[in-house]
Amino acid sequence: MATAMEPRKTDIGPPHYEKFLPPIIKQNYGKWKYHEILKPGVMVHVGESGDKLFTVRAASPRLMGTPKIRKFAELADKYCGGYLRFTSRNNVEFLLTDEANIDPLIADLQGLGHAVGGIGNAISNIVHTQGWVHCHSAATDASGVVKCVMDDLHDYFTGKEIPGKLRIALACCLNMCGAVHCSDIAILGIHRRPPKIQGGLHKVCEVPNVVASCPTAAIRPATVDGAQSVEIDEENCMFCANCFSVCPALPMADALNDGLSIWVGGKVSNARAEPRFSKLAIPFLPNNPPRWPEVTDAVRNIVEVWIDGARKYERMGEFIDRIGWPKFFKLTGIEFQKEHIDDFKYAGLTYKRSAQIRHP
Amino acid sequence: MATAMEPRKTDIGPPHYEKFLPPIIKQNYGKWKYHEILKPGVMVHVGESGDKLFTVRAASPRLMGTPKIRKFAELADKYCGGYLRFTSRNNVEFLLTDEANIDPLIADLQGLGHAVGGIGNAISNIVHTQGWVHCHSAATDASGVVKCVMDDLHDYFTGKEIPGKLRIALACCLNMCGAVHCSDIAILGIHRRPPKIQGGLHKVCEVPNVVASCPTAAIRPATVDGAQSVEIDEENCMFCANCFSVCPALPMADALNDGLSIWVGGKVSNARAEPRFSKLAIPFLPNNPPRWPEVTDAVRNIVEVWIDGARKYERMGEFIDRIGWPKFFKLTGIEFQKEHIDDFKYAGLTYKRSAQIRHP
Amino acid sequence: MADSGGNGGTPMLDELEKGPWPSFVTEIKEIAKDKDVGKALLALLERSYHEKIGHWKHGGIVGVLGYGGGVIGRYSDLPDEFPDIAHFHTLRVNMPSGWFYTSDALRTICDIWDRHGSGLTNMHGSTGDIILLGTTTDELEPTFKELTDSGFDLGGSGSDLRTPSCCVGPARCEWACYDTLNLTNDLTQHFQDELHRPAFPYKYKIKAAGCPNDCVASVARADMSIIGTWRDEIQIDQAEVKAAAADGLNIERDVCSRCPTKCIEWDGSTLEIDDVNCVKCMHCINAMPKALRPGKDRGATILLGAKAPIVEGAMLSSVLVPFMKLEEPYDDLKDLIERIWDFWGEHGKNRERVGELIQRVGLGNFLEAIEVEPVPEMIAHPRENPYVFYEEYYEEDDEGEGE
Amino acid sequence: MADSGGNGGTPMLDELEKGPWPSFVTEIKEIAKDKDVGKALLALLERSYHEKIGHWKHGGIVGVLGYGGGVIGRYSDLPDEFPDIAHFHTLRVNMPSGWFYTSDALRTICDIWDRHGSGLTNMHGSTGDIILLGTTTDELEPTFKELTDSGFDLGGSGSDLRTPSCCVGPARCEWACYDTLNLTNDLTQHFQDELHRPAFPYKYKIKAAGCPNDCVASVARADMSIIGTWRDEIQIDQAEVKAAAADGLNIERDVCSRCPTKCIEWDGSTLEIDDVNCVKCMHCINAMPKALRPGKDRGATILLGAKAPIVEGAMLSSVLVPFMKLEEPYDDLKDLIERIWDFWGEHGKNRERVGELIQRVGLGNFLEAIEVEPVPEMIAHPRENPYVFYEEYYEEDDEGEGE
Ligand code: SRM
Ligand code: SRM
Ligand code: SRM
Ligand code: SRM
Ligand code: SF4
Ligand code: SF4
Ligand code: SF4
Ligand code: SF4
Ligand code: SF4
Ligand code: SF4
Ligand code: SF4
Ligand code: SF4
Repeated sequence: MATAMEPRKTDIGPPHYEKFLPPIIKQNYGKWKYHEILKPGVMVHVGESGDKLFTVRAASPRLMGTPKIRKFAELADKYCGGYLRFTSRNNVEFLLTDEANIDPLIADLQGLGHAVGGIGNAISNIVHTQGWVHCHSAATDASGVVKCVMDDLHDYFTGKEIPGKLRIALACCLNMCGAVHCSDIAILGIHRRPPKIQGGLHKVCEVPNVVASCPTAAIRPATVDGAQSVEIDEENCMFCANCFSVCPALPMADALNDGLSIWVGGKVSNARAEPRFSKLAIPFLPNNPPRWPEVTDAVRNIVEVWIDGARKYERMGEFIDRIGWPKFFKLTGIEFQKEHIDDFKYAGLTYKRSAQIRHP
Repeated sequence: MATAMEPRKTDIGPPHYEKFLPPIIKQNYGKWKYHEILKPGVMVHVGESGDKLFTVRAASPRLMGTPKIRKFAELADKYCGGYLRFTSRNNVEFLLTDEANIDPLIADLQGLGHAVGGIGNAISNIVHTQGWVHCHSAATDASGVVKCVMDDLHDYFTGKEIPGKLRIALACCLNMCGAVHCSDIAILGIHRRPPKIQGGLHKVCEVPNVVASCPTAAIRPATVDGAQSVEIDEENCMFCANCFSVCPALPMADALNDGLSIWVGGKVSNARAEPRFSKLAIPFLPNNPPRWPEVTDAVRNIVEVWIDGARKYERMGEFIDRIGWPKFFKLTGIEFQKEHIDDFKYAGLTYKRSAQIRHP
Repeated sequence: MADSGGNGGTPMLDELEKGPWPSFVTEIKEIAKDKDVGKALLALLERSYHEKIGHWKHGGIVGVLGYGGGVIGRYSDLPDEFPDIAHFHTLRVNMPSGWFYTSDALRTICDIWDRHGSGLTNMHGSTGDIILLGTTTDELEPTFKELTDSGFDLGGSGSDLRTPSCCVGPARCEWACYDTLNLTNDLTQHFQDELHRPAFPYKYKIKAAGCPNDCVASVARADMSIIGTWRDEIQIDQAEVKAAAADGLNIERDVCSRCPTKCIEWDGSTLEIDDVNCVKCMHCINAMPKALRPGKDRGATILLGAKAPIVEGAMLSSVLVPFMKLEEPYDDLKDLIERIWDFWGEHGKNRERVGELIQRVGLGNFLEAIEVEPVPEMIAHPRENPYVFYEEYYEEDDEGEGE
Repeated sequence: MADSGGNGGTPMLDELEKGPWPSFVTEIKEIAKDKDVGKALLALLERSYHEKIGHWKHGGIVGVLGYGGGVIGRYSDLPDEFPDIAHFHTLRVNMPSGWFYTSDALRTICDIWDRHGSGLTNMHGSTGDIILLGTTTDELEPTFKELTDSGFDLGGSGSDLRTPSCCVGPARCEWACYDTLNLTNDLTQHFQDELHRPAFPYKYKIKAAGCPNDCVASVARADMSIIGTWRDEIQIDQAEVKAAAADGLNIERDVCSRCPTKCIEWDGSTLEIDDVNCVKCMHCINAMPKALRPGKDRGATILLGAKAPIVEGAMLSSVLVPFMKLEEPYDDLKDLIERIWDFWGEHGKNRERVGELIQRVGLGNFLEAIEVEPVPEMIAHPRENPYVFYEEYYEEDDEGEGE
């Protein structure tokens, strides 16, 4: 089916990672013995051979232009034989063998505006998504909110002590590309208005698919102005936007009503408590660009309650397990509302089915 | 609407309990200070006044004729001023003030064939239901199985030491009148064949009600021999018998396929662990009257595994929590099967959603 | 094959007279000495044992005049072979609270039942009633008359309030946090109409336990579970704690380490409880009944919704009111019950228990309807899914309103 | 009201250049210096900030020849006002396993992207790809050509295998229980067709974590989560344990009492682990990296089914194979993956993730279909409801068979 005659390479897959491993890693691959955190953002891994690999981790906005990437490449050339990597939370890691290079590298990074930190019990980068920069589905911006929250929590990235790891994530709509559903603190963009049905729906969407997409069966086929379309039982809409995912003629975004919600207590590691979902802490905060003060305040408040109360290694969810949800609401001052009570399909399993209660 | 002219008393409610309380209880009502277990089946409650009330608890088959009840009444007259009560697990309790009467009472009770015991960390009476003695819905007998299991576990009623309380219950069908769903060990009668549709169904049942009764939508309206009836998609039937509850023309009982299942680890008290449901241990055991040896063996096996392994106060479910389900299956030798895996509506929440596993 | 139980004795049932546990077969045989109905039941049951199948049919609607509940109709499917038990209905007689009796009261019941029925009973049924097991349609009204003349009345069955029951409570238990017997009797009397005339979507059970040990299994078996508890400090007698330790109780291992919130500490000489974090589970009190007692500010937690598995799956009750003082005339509780029944009566589907209704409409909506404020004590944890039915939103022209 | 971002600068976005965290606005402005597309994006975003709404439309189907995935089409809803970003598609470029690069490799990518696109990227996307953010339809094929010429290829999008990703693993971590980078690269290469040509019911993500710390969040974010673990004893260096204690670690409080199964004990001089009850949670090892190490008999737990909430609610992956050795050529795992895909391909509904499929058909049936034996490690606990689909029953004439 190829239309051009020139040879065309496909299915070559990614470059083999070995090409990008520094020699010290090749030599100690699978033979690391232990690691130590030397200072904020700096750790050393010691091989069984005795070899030492130093890692310096720098903050990243994730959304970067080629000029910045070239600058990181330059720093890698200058200090680490040209080797670097990115982390699963989008930070940049420089891989050094010469301990003496650590401080100059840090100085250069800081000069570039990229703080060093995030290792150990710290608040690391916020996993996040596209927002208004690139996605059609966004109920809020992603990078903007992240910037504001990390500005505010910056000290906890660069070394201010906290009890354990704290992972924040943001997703700009319920699709949750940032997979925020298992984070210590999750920030989630939400719509709060049913989709607005556009004329000509039948031209761009299959009505049966649209009807089938709705988890709450709020969408019914209907004839509008003589054309096939749908009608929406607004009472039954919980704003998931799945209909919009399958049909562009059902836009959800609404400047007046879109906003954010805050979730707490999830984790993914198996350390101590099993992995678990985050739970709703604050049902709604307004979109207030450019600095989203309601969001930064809310996150800081929760972080501080955790820092004040958590024991060593205790993640947010483990901390709340210990003190109980009523106490969490009390300590944070968050008002408990109807919205906190689950009413989706497993709702009954979230009700308190025992008399084990802390009475005031 | 009354058809007779004679005065007819209605809505008088039960007799007031105060009429039946012995004087010592009236005097110490709400002012008991503590209790002590004196020996198997015997305890004393001490009032703030210093008064002592002795309780002797005797076994009961629950299904009793008036001759036996009259004999209990006689014993109450003889030893306790005519006062006695029954417990929430259908045992009989004699309420004594004179310690000297305890042993003669016990001797008389034993003479009657009613062992004394069941107090403290013991196996008490089995909560159960009607079975073939009175119910149309039964997949097994109730009193018969209970008799066999309690014969076998009798020592644990009369004083042989066990780690904590162990509550057994039996229900003869999924309606679970014995509310077995939260027992340390539950014995549950089960059907395993779809209902057999009887001719003339439309004469005794409303077809729409029948169709609506099925949780798995396995019942569809159909015309059979010219009359309104239903057809059943046997693949989708899980034998709950709810259709039979609303329609007598759909009998479930089937001599070849009815049988019993065994469930473990439930509890209702709030002590230590929260109340919880029992979980499936053995999917199917045959109906084997009159002594149901497969059931008595299965129950004894589980009881003994618990006794051998449980720590003090540890109920069955708490014990299994500690050792893990794989170990429970290993220790009991029960084969793990597909049937153990939930496939009803909350099934997904019973899957192991973490890598916290005991290997091998 | 062995005899099928017709006239050749009851070889299979006879096996159930062996062994140490009291035998229900012996009980039936005792009745069979005097009554044909007993003989017939034995023979039918023997047959069931041979055939591994029951021989009862769906009950028709039978009862006493003006009542809709209290009687379970039952017919044999072999009426020609067993005419004596062709009808074999049971009466559910409302027991006194706490199942206390005098010997005279028991004899009165026996007399009535010997005259009008099989002489067989269950002491008691799973809901708590005195079950009079087996009589004919004709005998129902006469039995009822004699019962009421002697001060007894029927309990519930069908879609009505079921006979409320309770633990022994303050009558004999030092841990009762409210008067379970009084409350149960009071509610039963107050709601006589709801008990006897089925007008609900389905059954409604109430069980009252004096403390979190829940000795009537209320959390598993009652639509409304009333569980005693306290709000202040556990009462500690330190001398008795030491005595318990001296007596061989390993307080650290068997008490403290079993506390669900680890809020209790024993340093070898003093027991300290961080009562703010105590969830009133009763364990430490259970383990040291002489040394510890519930606090003095007592009341109950009200929970709602338990039921057996049919149809939507079994449920335990869940917290509706974390703490309620329970004192005569119990108006708060009665009001609450009525608000619940009103909403359930209006919105409950046929055969929908109140717990199922709550799950269907959502606890939040249910609370609004019955006018109870949501509090975090009602939930194990807040929602995990983002499918929130936000109820208010701004219209283009009303920025500033809403929310 | 402030300027709407047309030609009057970007006052709102400028606010986001303040503060210590590196600014994405600065990044875009840097691009805007040379490229109109950067200027246009800034203006459009400023407008979104004013209006509190995005300005992108559903993407159409755009891509490179012969591939169905790897490109996300994106169009502005204000093409007339912002013609430079009327098309603004992204390319998902498959990153090297573990996100390792040389400076040269990065510069190669930058060169290509400066020539053919906006110059903006995400390093990296949430699934792990290098995201090249914003170009026109015309530029897709040329970009692709240069990428493959330089050794790069596209990643997944649409209903295909998504770009597998992994933690840093043995490259830099002492706890890796298998070679996460090698496995990830091997699977990616092996399943190139499934990655590039969407033919599944929906997306399928694979993430590989070297140990239960799960540093790629696989259990929450991958349909197939491969989590390293071990079967034998944790390796203990008692001298280092003492050193940790001497260093101020409260081993009893911060390690032992946090062990989920309480199978680890410290008597002040020796650390003892009851490995049979250890659930390999990593906590003690995390707390004392010099003293403890995973055992030597290493492999991985394979879990299945994680996904975000739409539609049936979020899921974590659940255990499919409690322990599997993972060694090249990984045939067992590849076979397993193919059996899963076969069943899913045949029975999965459109837009049904594999985790949803399992819940719909039942884990038991699913296991039968993919020929995996059920083991209790797969479940948190056995079923609580009695709604069992018994598959075998006796017919009247075949007593003795069945079961
Ligand atoms: C570099 C990175 C892996 C990668 O391939 O990129 C990584 C690297 C390490 N992780 Fe991690 N983790 C990385 C993401 C994660 C994630 C995933 C995530 O955050 O989305 C998790 C799961 C978090 C969760 O549960 O929500 C994670 C949970 C852990 C844990 C368990 C912490 C806990 O108590 O729950 C440890 C153990 C510890 O820190 O003691 C750990 C420990 C480590 C160690 C110490 C492992 C080692 O010996 O090298 C590494 C140094 C880390 C540090 O940041 O403290 N790593 N680690 C990731 C760095 C992200 C970043 O830039 O901050
Ligand atoms: C008499 C009775 C109440 C009644 O009104 O009839 C009763 C009476 C007492 N119970 Fe109970 N419980 C009675 C049914 C229950 C039930 C309900 C049931 O079994 O269906 C439970 C919940 C069981 C469950 O969780 O599944 C129950 C859970 C307890 C507990 C908590 C045990 C635990 O560790 O979980 C205690 C505390 C203890 O034993 O230390 C307790 C303690 C007591 C004490 C010691 C209370 C007291 O101070 O008087 C009483 C003496 C008991 C004994 O049997 O050890 N009682 N107790 C019931 C006797 C039933 C029988 O004949 O065996
Ligand atoms: C007599 C008794 C069993 C016993 O031997 O003790 C009993 C017997 C019957 N129950 Fe029950 N239930 C009895 C307590 C229970 C309990 C336990 C409890 O109340 O603590 C339960 C479980 C708790 C609950 O209410 O959910 C119970 C859950 C059911 C159900 C399932 C209801 C549900 O919502 O899931 C049914 C089916 C129905 O209502 O159609 C049922 C239906 C029946 C019927 C009426 C059969 C029917 O479908 O018509 C049984 C009549 C048997 C007979 O012929 O005598 N019975 N039933 C109990 C009542 C005695 C009493 O009044 O004291
Ligand atoms: C680019 C990326 C976000 C980011 O900024 O990093 C992304 C962006 C989009 N995701 Fe995603 N998803 C991205 C990772 C994820 C993840 C996280 C992960 O893979 O670890 C998830 C949650 C995990 C999961 O798969 O469940 C995720 C769950 C979704 C969903 C919900 C799927 C579901 O089954 O619930 C959708 C909706 C859909 O598929 O229709 C979605 C759909 C989308 C679409 C294609 C919007 C759409 O409906 O067409 C977004 C395009 C944005 C754009 O214009 O560029 N995206 N998406 C991530 C991919 C980058 C990469 O390849 O590396
Ligand atoms: S979370 Fe929603 S809005 Fe954000 S990138 Fe994903 S699909 Fe788009
Ligand atoms: S947003 Fe969700 S709930 Fe609302 S109509 Fe669309 S699919 Fe249905
Ligand atoms: S459990 Fe079933 S068979 Fe037994 S009495 Fe109740 S309804 Fe009848
Ligand atoms: S027994 Fe239950 S599942 Fe089977 S047809 Fe009847 S109602 Fe449906
Ligand atoms: S529930 Fe509490 S108050 Fe009632 S008998 Fe049991 S222990 Fe005593
Ligand atoms: S009652 Fe329970 S929670 Fe309270 S201190 Fe005692 S053991 Fe702990
Ligand atoms: S998951 Fe385990 S092996 Fe991989 S980087 Fe994290 S700690 Fe190391
Ligand atoms: S790895 Fe976890 S479970 Fe195992 S001993 Fe260490 S802390 Fe305990």
